[in-house]
Amino acid sequence: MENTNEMMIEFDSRSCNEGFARVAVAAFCTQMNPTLEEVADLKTAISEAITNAIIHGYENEIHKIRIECKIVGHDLYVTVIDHGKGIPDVKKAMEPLFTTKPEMERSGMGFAFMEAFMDEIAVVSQPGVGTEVHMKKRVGCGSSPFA
Amino acid sequence: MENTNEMMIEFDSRSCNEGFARVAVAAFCTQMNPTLEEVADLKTAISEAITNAIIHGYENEIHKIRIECKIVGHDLYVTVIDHGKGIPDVKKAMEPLFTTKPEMERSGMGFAFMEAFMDEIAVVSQPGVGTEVHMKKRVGCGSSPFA
Amino acid sequence: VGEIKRFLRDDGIIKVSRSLKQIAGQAKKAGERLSKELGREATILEISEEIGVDREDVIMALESSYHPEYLYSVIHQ
Ligand SMILES: Nc1ncnc2c1ncn2[C@@H]1O[C@H](COP(=O)(O)OP(=O)(O)O)[C@@H](O)[C@H]1O
Ligand SMILES: Nc1ncnc2c1ncn2[C@@H]1O[C@H](COP(=O)(O)OP(=O)(O)O)[C@@H](O)[C@H]1O
Ligand SMILES: [Mg+2]
Ligand SMILES: [Mg+2]
Repeated sequence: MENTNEMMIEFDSRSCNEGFARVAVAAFCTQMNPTLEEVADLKTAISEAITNAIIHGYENEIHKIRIECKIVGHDLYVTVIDHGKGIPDVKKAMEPLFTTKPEMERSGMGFAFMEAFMDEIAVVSQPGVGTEVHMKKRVGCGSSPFA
Repeated sequence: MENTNEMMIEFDSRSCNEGFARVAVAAFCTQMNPTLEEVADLKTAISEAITNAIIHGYENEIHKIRIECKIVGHDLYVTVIDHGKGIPDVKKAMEPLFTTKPEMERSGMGFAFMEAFMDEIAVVSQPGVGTEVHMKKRVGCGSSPFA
Repeated sequence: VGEIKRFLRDDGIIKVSRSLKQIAGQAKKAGERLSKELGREATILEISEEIGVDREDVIMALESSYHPEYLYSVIHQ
Protein backbone atom coordinates (compact mmCIF):
# COMPACT_ATOMS: atom_id res chain seq x y z
CA MET A 1 0.00 0.00 0.00
CA GLU A 2 1.26 3.47 -0.82
CA ASN A 3 0.61 5.32 2.41
CA THR A 4 1.82 2.67 4.81
CA ASN A 5 4.97 2.89 6.87
CA GLU A 6 6.35 0.62 9.57
CA MET A 7 8.96 0.66 12.29
CA MET A 8 9.86 -1.38 15.31
CA ILE A 9 12.04 -0.67 18.31
CA GLU A 10 13.35 -3.09 20.89
CA PHE A 11 15.19 -2.08 24.03
CA ASP A 12 16.25 -3.12 27.51
CA SER A 13 13.51 -2.75 30.11
CA ARG A 14 15.31 0.04 31.96
CA SER A 15 13.34 3.08 32.95
CA CYS A 16 16.09 5.25 31.44
CA ASN A 17 14.91 3.98 28.03
CA GLU A 18 11.39 5.24 28.45
CA GLY A 19 12.27 8.68 27.11
CA PHE A 20 14.04 7.21 24.12
CA ALA A 21 11.06 5.02 23.27
CA ARG A 22 8.64 7.93 23.61
CA VAL A 23 10.76 10.12 21.34
CA ALA A 24 11.17 7.34 18.79
CA VAL A 25 7.42 6.76 18.45
CA ALA A 26 6.65 10.48 18.47
CA ALA A 27 9.34 11.19 15.87
CA PHE A 28 8.03 8.38 13.68
CA CYS A 29 4.51 9.77 13.72
CA THR A 30 5.53 13.35 12.86
CA GLN A 31 5.01 12.40 9.21
CA MET A 32 1.29 12.17 10.05
CA ASN A 33 1.28 15.89 10.83
CA PRO A 34 0.18 15.59 14.47
CA THR A 35 -0.64 18.45 16.77
CA LEU A 36 1.31 18.98 20.00
CA GLU A 37 -1.63 17.58 21.88
CA GLU A 38 -1.79 14.41 19.81
CA VAL A 39 1.92 13.87 20.42
CA ALA A 40 1.47 14.43 24.14
CA ASP A 41 -1.44 11.96 24.26
CA LEU A 42 0.57 9.35 22.43
CA LYS A 43 3.56 9.81 24.71
CA THR A 44 1.44 9.40 27.81
CA ALA A 45 -0.16 6.19 26.56
CA ILE A 46 3.18 4.73 25.54
CA SER A 47 4.79 5.67 28.84
CA GLU A 48 2.07 3.87 30.75
CA ALA A 49 2.44 0.73 28.65
CA ILE A 50 6.23 0.75 28.99
CA THR A 51 6.09 1.37 32.73
CA ASN A 52 3.73 -1.59 33.06
CA ALA A 53 6.09 -3.84 31.10
CA ILE A 54 9.04 -2.78 33.28
CA ILE A 55 7.31 -2.92 36.66
CA HIS A 56 4.62 -5.58 36.29
CA GLY A 57 5.76 -7.65 33.33
CA TYR A 58 9.44 -7.98 34.19
CA GLU A 59 9.26 -6.87 37.84
CA ASN A 60 12.34 -4.72 37.25
CA GLU A 61 14.50 -7.47 35.79
CA ILE A 62 16.19 -6.42 32.55
CA HIS A 63 14.69 -8.05 29.47
CA LYS A 64 13.50 -6.78 26.08
CA ILE A 65 10.52 -4.55 25.39
CA ARG A 66 9.38 -4.26 21.80
CA ILE A 67 7.25 -1.54 20.24
CA GLU A 68 5.78 -2.01 16.79
CA CYS A 69 4.36 0.98 14.93
CA LYS A 70 2.45 1.15 11.73
CA ILE A 71 0.97 4.08 9.90
CA VAL A 72 -1.95 3.42 7.57
CA GLY A 73 -3.31 6.67 6.21
CA HIS A 74 -4.40 8.70 9.24
CA ASP A 75 -4.30 5.71 11.61
CA LEU A 76 -1.35 5.00 13.86
CA TYR A 77 -1.13 1.49 15.28
CA VAL A 78 1.20 0.99 18.25
CA THR A 79 1.82 -2.33 19.98
CA VAL A 80 3.88 -2.62 23.17
CA ILE A 81 5.12 -6.15 23.82
CA ASP A 82 6.86 -7.81 26.74
CA HIS A 83 7.65 -11.44 27.41
CA GLY A 84 7.14 -11.15 31.13
CA LYS A 85 4.78 -12.43 33.76
CA GLY A 86 1.54 -11.88 31.89
CA ILE A 87 -1.88 -10.93 33.23
CA PRO A 88 -4.21 -13.65 34.56
CA ASP A 89 -7.42 -11.61 34.19
CA VAL A 90 -7.12 -8.87 31.57
CA LYS A 91 -10.65 -7.60 31.98
CA LYS A 92 -10.14 -7.05 35.70
CA ALA A 93 -6.66 -5.55 35.18
CA MET A 94 -8.13 -2.93 32.86
CA GLU A 95 -10.71 -1.73 35.37
CA PRO A 96 -9.90 1.78 36.59
CA LEU A 97 -8.18 1.71 39.99
CA PHE A 98 -7.40 -2.00 39.81
CA THR A 99 -3.77 -2.59 40.68
CA THR A 100 -1.57 -5.35 42.04
CA LYS A 101 0.95 -2.76 43.24
CA PRO A 102 -1.10 -0.36 45.37
CA GLU A 103 2.00 1.35 46.72
CA MET A 104 2.70 2.97 43.32
CA GLU A 105 1.81 6.45 42.25
CA ARG A 106 -1.39 6.86 40.18
CA SER A 107 -2.30 3.38 41.18
CA GLY A 108 -4.47 1.41 38.84
CA MET A 109 -4.99 4.17 36.28
CA GLY A 110 -2.49 3.12 33.58
CA PHE A 111 -4.93 1.29 31.34
CA ALA A 112 -7.55 3.97 31.95
CA PHE A 113 -5.09 6.59 30.65
CA MET A 114 -4.26 4.46 27.61
CA GLU A 115 -7.99 4.17 26.86
CA ALA A 116 -8.47 7.89 27.36
CA PHE A 117 -5.58 9.05 25.19
CA MET A 118 -5.85 6.52 22.36
CA ASP A 119 -8.90 5.69 20.24
CA GLU A 120 -8.72 1.93 20.68
CA ILE A 121 -6.88 -0.45 22.96
CA ALA A 122 -6.82 -4.24 23.11
CA VAL A 123 -4.72 -6.25 25.55
CA VAL A 124 -3.62 -9.80 24.81
CA SER A 125 -1.83 -11.56 27.63
CA GLN A 126 -0.95 -15.02 28.84
CA PRO A 127 0.50 -15.76 32.28
CA GLY A 128 4.12 -16.88 31.96
CA VAL A 129 4.28 -15.86 28.29
CA GLY A 130 3.83 -12.09 28.17
CA THR A 131 1.63 -9.18 27.28
CA GLU A 132 0.77 -7.26 24.11
CA VAL A 133 -0.96 -3.91 24.32
CA HIS A 134 -2.41 -2.94 20.95
CA MET A 135 -3.40 0.68 20.55
CA LYS A 136 -4.74 2.75 17.70
CA LYS A 137 -5.09 6.47 17.27
CA ARG A 138 -6.25 8.71 14.46
CA VAL A 139 -3.63 11.39 14.04
CA GLY A 140 -3.25 14.51 11.94
CA CYS A 141 -6.83 15.09 10.91
CA GLY A 142 -7.12 18.42 12.70
CA SER A 143 -6.28 20.50 9.67
CA SER A 144 -8.81 18.76 7.46
CA PRO A 145 -12.31 20.28 7.22
CA PHE A 146 -13.78 16.77 7.34
CA ALA A 147 -11.96 15.67 10.47
CA MET B 1 27.31 -5.70 32.90
CA GLU B 2 26.01 -2.82 34.94
CA ASN B 3 26.62 0.10 32.61
CA THR B 4 25.45 -1.55 29.41
CA ASN B 5 22.28 -0.67 27.55
CA GLU B 6 20.94 -1.86 24.22
CA MET B 7 18.33 -0.91 21.69
CA MET B 8 17.47 -1.78 18.14
CA ILE B 9 15.26 -0.11 15.57
CA GLU B 10 14.00 -1.50 12.31
CA PHE B 11 12.11 0.51 9.71
CA ASP B 12 11.08 0.73 6.08
CA SER B 13 13.79 2.09 3.80
CA ARG B 14 11.90 5.29 3.03
CA SER B 15 13.79 8.54 3.19
CA CYS B 16 10.99 9.97 5.35
CA ASN B 17 12.22 7.61 8.11
CA GLU B 18 15.73 9.03 8.17
CA GLY B 19 14.80 11.76 10.61
CA PHE B 20 13.08 9.31 12.91
CA ALA B 21 16.09 6.98 12.94
CA ARG B 22 18.55 9.80 13.57
CA VAL B 23 16.56 11.15 16.47
CA ALA B 24 15.96 7.69 17.94
CA VAL B 25 19.71 7.08 18.14
CA ALA B 26 20.32 10.58 19.47
CA ALA B 27 17.61 10.17 22.11
CA PHE B 28 19.06 6.81 23.15
CA CYS B 29 22.53 8.25 23.62
CA THR B 30 21.44 11.25 25.72
CA GLN B 31 21.97 9.04 28.77
CA MET B 32 25.70 9.20 27.94
CA ASN B 33 25.70 12.92 28.60
CA PRO B 34 26.76 13.93 25.08
CA THR B 35 27.67 17.42 23.96
CA LEU B 36 25.55 18.97 21.23
CA GLU B 37 28.49 18.50 18.88
CA GLU B 38 28.72 14.80 19.65
CA VAL B 39 25.01 14.44 18.94
CA ALA B 40 25.40 16.34 15.66
CA ASP B 41 28.36 14.15 14.62
CA LEU B 42 26.44 11.01 15.38
CA LYS B 43 23.41 12.16 13.44
CA THR B 44 25.53 12.97 10.40
CA ALA B 45 27.24 9.57 10.40
CA ILE B 46 23.94 7.73 10.80
CA SER B 47 22.28 9.75 8.06
CA GLU B 48 25.05 8.84 5.65
CA ALA B 49 24.77 5.15 6.48
CA ILE B 50 20.96 5.17 6.14
CA THR B 51 21.08 7.08 2.88
CA ASN B 52 23.52 4.50 1.53
CA ALA B 53 21.23 1.63 2.54
CA ILE B 54 18.25 3.32 0.86
CA ILE B 55 19.96 4.44 -2.33
CA HIS B 56 22.72 1.89 -2.93
CA GLY B 57 21.65 -1.13 -0.89
CA TYR B 58 17.99 -1.24 -1.85
CA GLU B 59 18.12 1.11 -4.86
CA ASN B 60 14.97 2.82 -3.56
CA GLU B 61 12.92 -0.34 -3.20
CA ILE B 62 11.20 -0.56 0.19
CA HIS B 63 12.76 -3.14 2.51
CA LYS B 64 13.93 -3.11 6.13
CA ILE B 65 16.86 -1.19 7.58
CA ARG B 66 18.00 -2.16 11.05
CA ILE B 67 20.06 -0.10 13.48
CA GLU B 68 21.55 -1.73 16.56
CA CYS B 69 22.91 0.44 19.36
CA LYS B 70 24.83 -0.50 22.43
CA ILE B 71 26.24 1.63 25.20
CA VAL B 72 29.18 0.23 27.16
CA GLY B 73 30.48 2.81 29.59
CA HIS B 74 31.48 5.80 27.48
CA ASP B 75 31.45 3.87 24.21
CA LEU B 76 28.52 3.94 21.83
CA TYR B 77 28.37 1.17 19.24
CA VAL B 78 26.05 1.70 16.28
CA THR B 79 25.51 -0.80 13.48
CA VAL B 80 23.44 0.01 10.39
CA ILE B 81 22.30 -3.10 8.53
CA ASP B 82 20.61 -3.66 5.19
CA HIS B 83 19.91 -6.83 3.26
CA GLY B 84 20.39 -5.23 -0.10
CA LYS B 85 22.78 -5.41 -2.99
CA GLY B 86 26.01 -5.48 -1.04
CA ILE B 87 29.40 -4.02 -1.93
CA PRO B 88 31.80 -6.03 -4.12
CA ASP B 89 34.95 -4.16 -3.04
CA VAL B 90 34.59 -2.55 0.39
CA LYS B 91 38.08 -1.10 0.48
CA LYS B 92 37.54 0.70 -2.80
CA ALA B 93 34.02 1.83 -1.81
CA MET B 94 35.42 3.48 1.30
CA GLU B 95 37.97 5.58 -0.58
CA PRO B 96 37.04 9.27 -0.48
CA LEU B 97 35.31 10.37 -3.69
CA PHE B 98 34.64 6.81 -4.85
CA THR B 99 31.02 6.48 -5.90
CA THR B 100 28.90 4.33 -8.18
CA LYS B 101 26.30 7.10 -8.39
CA PRO B 102 28.28 10.16 -9.51
CA GLU B 103 25.13 12.15 -10.20
CA MET B 104 24.41 12.43 -6.46
CA GLU B 105 25.20 15.36 -4.24
CA ARG B 106 28.38 15.10 -2.10
CA SER B 107 29.39 12.17 -4.23
CA GLY B 108 31.63 9.57 -2.75
CA MET B 109 32.09 11.25 0.63
CA GLY B 110 29.63 9.23 2.74
CA PHE B 111 32.13 6.79 4.20
CA ALA B 112 34.68 9.59 4.62
CA PHE B 113 32.15 11.49 6.74
CA MET B 114 31.37 8.42 8.81
CA GLU B 115 35.08 7.97 9.44
CA ALA B 116 35.45 11.64 10.31
CA PHE B 117 32.56 11.82 12.73
CA MET B 118 32.92 8.48 14.46
CA ASP B 119 36.00 7.04 16.16
CA GLU B 120 35.93 3.69 14.40
CA ILE B 121 34.13 2.23 11.40
CA ALA B 122 34.19 -1.26 9.93
CA VAL B 123 32.12 -2.30 6.92
CA VAL B 124 31.13 -5.91 6.35
CA SER B 125 29.38 -6.61 3.08
CA GLN B 126 28.59 -9.42 0.72
CA PRO B 127 27.14 -8.92 -2.76
CA GLY B 128 23.58 -10.20 -2.88
CA VAL B 129 23.40 -10.56 0.90
CA GLY B 130 23.74 -7.08 2.34
CA THR B 131 25.87 -4.60 4.23
CA GLU B 132 26.67 -3.91 7.88
CA VAL B 133 28.31 -0.65 8.88
CA HIS B 134 29.75 -0.92 12.39
CA MET B 135 30.65 2.35 14.06
CA LYS B 136 31.95 3.28 17.46
CA LYS B 137 32.20 6.63 19.20
CA ARG B 138 33.33 7.72 22.63
CA VAL B 139 30.63 10.01 23.97
CA GLY B 140 30.22 12.15 27.04
CA CYS B 141 33.80 12.31 28.16
CA GLY B 142 33.99 16.06 27.65
CA SER B 143 33.59 16.78 31.30
CA SER B 144 36.44 14.50 32.31
CA PRO B 145 39.89 16.11 32.53
CA PHE B 146 41.38 12.91 31.15
CA ALA B 147 39.19 12.68 28.07
CA VAL C 1 38.60 15.88 10.79
CA GLY C 2 38.13 19.37 12.16
CA GLU C 3 38.51 20.66 8.60
CA ILE C 4 35.79 18.38 7.25
CA LYS C 5 33.41 19.31 10.04
CA ARG C 6 34.03 23.01 9.59
CA PHE C 7 33.54 22.69 5.85
CA LEU C 8 30.22 20.92 6.32
CA ARG C 9 28.97 23.39 8.88
CA ASP C 10 29.97 26.42 6.80
CA ASP C 11 28.21 24.76 3.92
CA GLY C 12 25.03 24.62 5.96
CA ILE C 13 24.91 20.84 5.58
CA ILE C 14 25.17 20.50 9.30
CA LYS C 15 23.15 23.06 11.11
CA VAL C 16 24.94 24.21 14.20
CA SER C 17 22.60 22.90 16.81
CA ARG C 18 20.54 25.16 18.92
CA SER C 19 20.22 23.73 22.38
CA LEU C 20 17.17 21.60 22.98
CA LYS C 21 16.01 24.05 25.61
CA GLN C 22 16.09 26.88 23.08
CA ILE C 23 14.20 24.80 20.53
CA ALA C 24 11.59 23.76 23.08
CA GLY C 25 11.01 27.39 24.08
CA GLN C 26 10.72 28.55 20.48
CA ALA C 27 8.43 25.65 19.59
CA LYS C 28 6.02 26.43 22.40
CA LYS C 29 5.85 30.12 21.54
CA ALA C 30 5.41 29.39 17.84
CA GLY C 31 2.72 26.84 18.67
CA GLU C 32 0.72 29.37 20.66
CA ARG C 33 1.10 32.09 18.04
CA LEU C 34 0.18 29.81 15.13
CA SER C 35 -2.79 28.34 16.94
CA LYS C 36 -4.18 31.84 17.48
CA GLU C 37 -3.63 32.75 13.84
CA LEU C 38 -5.11 29.55 12.48
CA GLY C 39 -7.97 29.24 14.92
CA ARG C 40 -7.04 25.61 15.55
CA GLU C 41 -4.16 23.72 17.06
CA ALA C 42 -0.91 24.11 15.17
CA THR C 43 0.76 20.93 13.97
CA ILE C 44 4.33 19.86 14.62
CA LEU C 45 5.14 20.38 10.94
CA GLU C 46 3.82 23.93 10.99
CA ILE C 47 5.82 24.68 14.10
CA SER C 48 8.98 23.12 12.71
CA GLU C 49 8.69 25.20 9.53
CA GLU C 50 8.03 28.34 11.56
CA ILE C 51 11.18 27.99 13.66
CA GLY C 52 13.38 26.29 11.05
CA VAL C 53 14.10 23.08 12.94
CA ASP C 54 13.59 19.50 11.75
CA ARG C 55 10.26 18.11 12.95
CA GLU C 56 12.04 15.25 14.74
CA ASP C 57 14.26 17.70 16.58
CA VAL C 58 11.15 19.55 17.72
CA ILE C 59 9.93 16.24 19.15
CA MET C 60 13.21 15.63 20.89
CA ALA C 61 13.27 19.13 22.33
CA LEU C 62 9.71 18.85 23.60
CA GLU C 63 10.61 15.60 25.33
CA SER C 64 12.69 17.67 27.70
CA SER C 65 9.56 19.31 29.04
CA TYR C 66 7.78 15.98 29.32
CA HIS C 67 10.17 14.52 31.82
CA PRO C 68 12.35 17.03 33.61
CA GLU C 69 15.24 14.76 34.53
CA TYR C 70 15.39 13.32 31.03
CA LEU C 71 17.85 15.05 28.71
CA TYR C 72 18.94 17.31 31.55
CA SER C 73 22.54 16.90 30.57
CA VAL C 74 22.11 18.20 27.07
CA ILE C 75 19.83 20.98 28.14
CA HIS C 76 22.11 22.31 30.79
CA GLN C 77 25.22 22.76 28.75
N1 LIG D 1 2.76 -5.68 31.02
C1 LIG D 1 2.14 -6.21 32.11
N2 LIG D 1 2.54 -7.41 32.60
C2 LIG D 1 1.94 -7.95 33.68
N3 LIG D 1 0.93 -7.36 34.35
C3 LIG D 1 0.48 -6.17 33.92
C4 LIG D 1 1.06 -5.54 32.78
N4 LIG D 1 0.42 -4.37 32.58
C5 LIG D 1 -0.52 -4.29 33.53
N5 LIG D 1 -0.49 -5.36 34.36
C6 LIG D 1 -1.42 -5.62 35.50
O1 LIG D 1 -2.55 -4.77 35.36
C7 LIG D 1 -2.70 -3.96 36.53
C8 LIG D 1 -3.28 -2.62 36.17
O2 LIG D 1 -2.39 -1.86 35.38
P1 LIG D 1 -2.52 -0.28 35.37
O3 LIG D 1 -3.90 0.08 34.98
O4 LIG D 1 -1.43 0.28 34.52
O5 LIG D 1 -2.30 0.15 36.88
P2 LIG D 1 -0.96 0.13 37.77
O6 LIG D 1 0.21 0.01 36.84
O7 LIG D 1 -0.98 1.42 38.50
O8 LIG D 1 -1.08 -1.07 38.68
C9 LIG D 1 -1.31 -3.92 37.16
O9 LIG D 1 -1.38 -3.65 38.55
C10 LIG D 1 -0.78 -5.31 36.85
O10 LIG D 1 -1.26 -6.25 37.77
N1 LIG E 1 24.64 -0.02 1.97
C1 LIG E 1 25.27 -0.11 0.76
N2 LIG E 1 24.91 -1.06 -0.13
C2 LIG E 1 25.50 -1.17 -1.33
N3 LIG E 1 26.49 -0.35 -1.74
C3 LIG E 1 26.91 0.62 -0.90
C4 LIG E 1 26.33 0.79 0.38
N4 LIG E 1 26.94 1.83 1.00
C5 LIG E 1 27.87 2.27 0.13
N5 LIG E 1 27.86 1.56 -1.02
C6 LIG E 1 28.77 1.75 -2.17
O1 LIG E 1 29.88 2.52 -1.74
C7 LIG E 1 30.00 3.70 -2.54
C8 LIG E 1 30.57 4.83 -1.72
O2 LIG E 1 29.65 5.24 -0.72
P1 LIG E 1 29.72 6.72 -0.13
O3 LIG E 1 31.11 6.96 0.36
O4 LIG E 1 28.63 6.90 0.84
O5 LIG E 1 29.51 7.66 -1.40
P2 LIG E 1 28.16 7.92 -2.25
O6 LIG E 1 26.98 7.45 -1.43
O7 LIG E 1 28.15 9.39 -2.48
O8 LIG E 1 28.29 7.12 -3.52
C9 LIG E 1 28.63 3.92 -3.10
O9 LIG E 1 28.68 4.67 -4.32
C10 LIG E 1 28.13 2.50 -3.32
O10 LIG E 1 28.62 1.95 -4.52
MG1 LIG F 1 0.51 1.09 35.15
MG1 LIG G 1 26.67 7.82 0.55
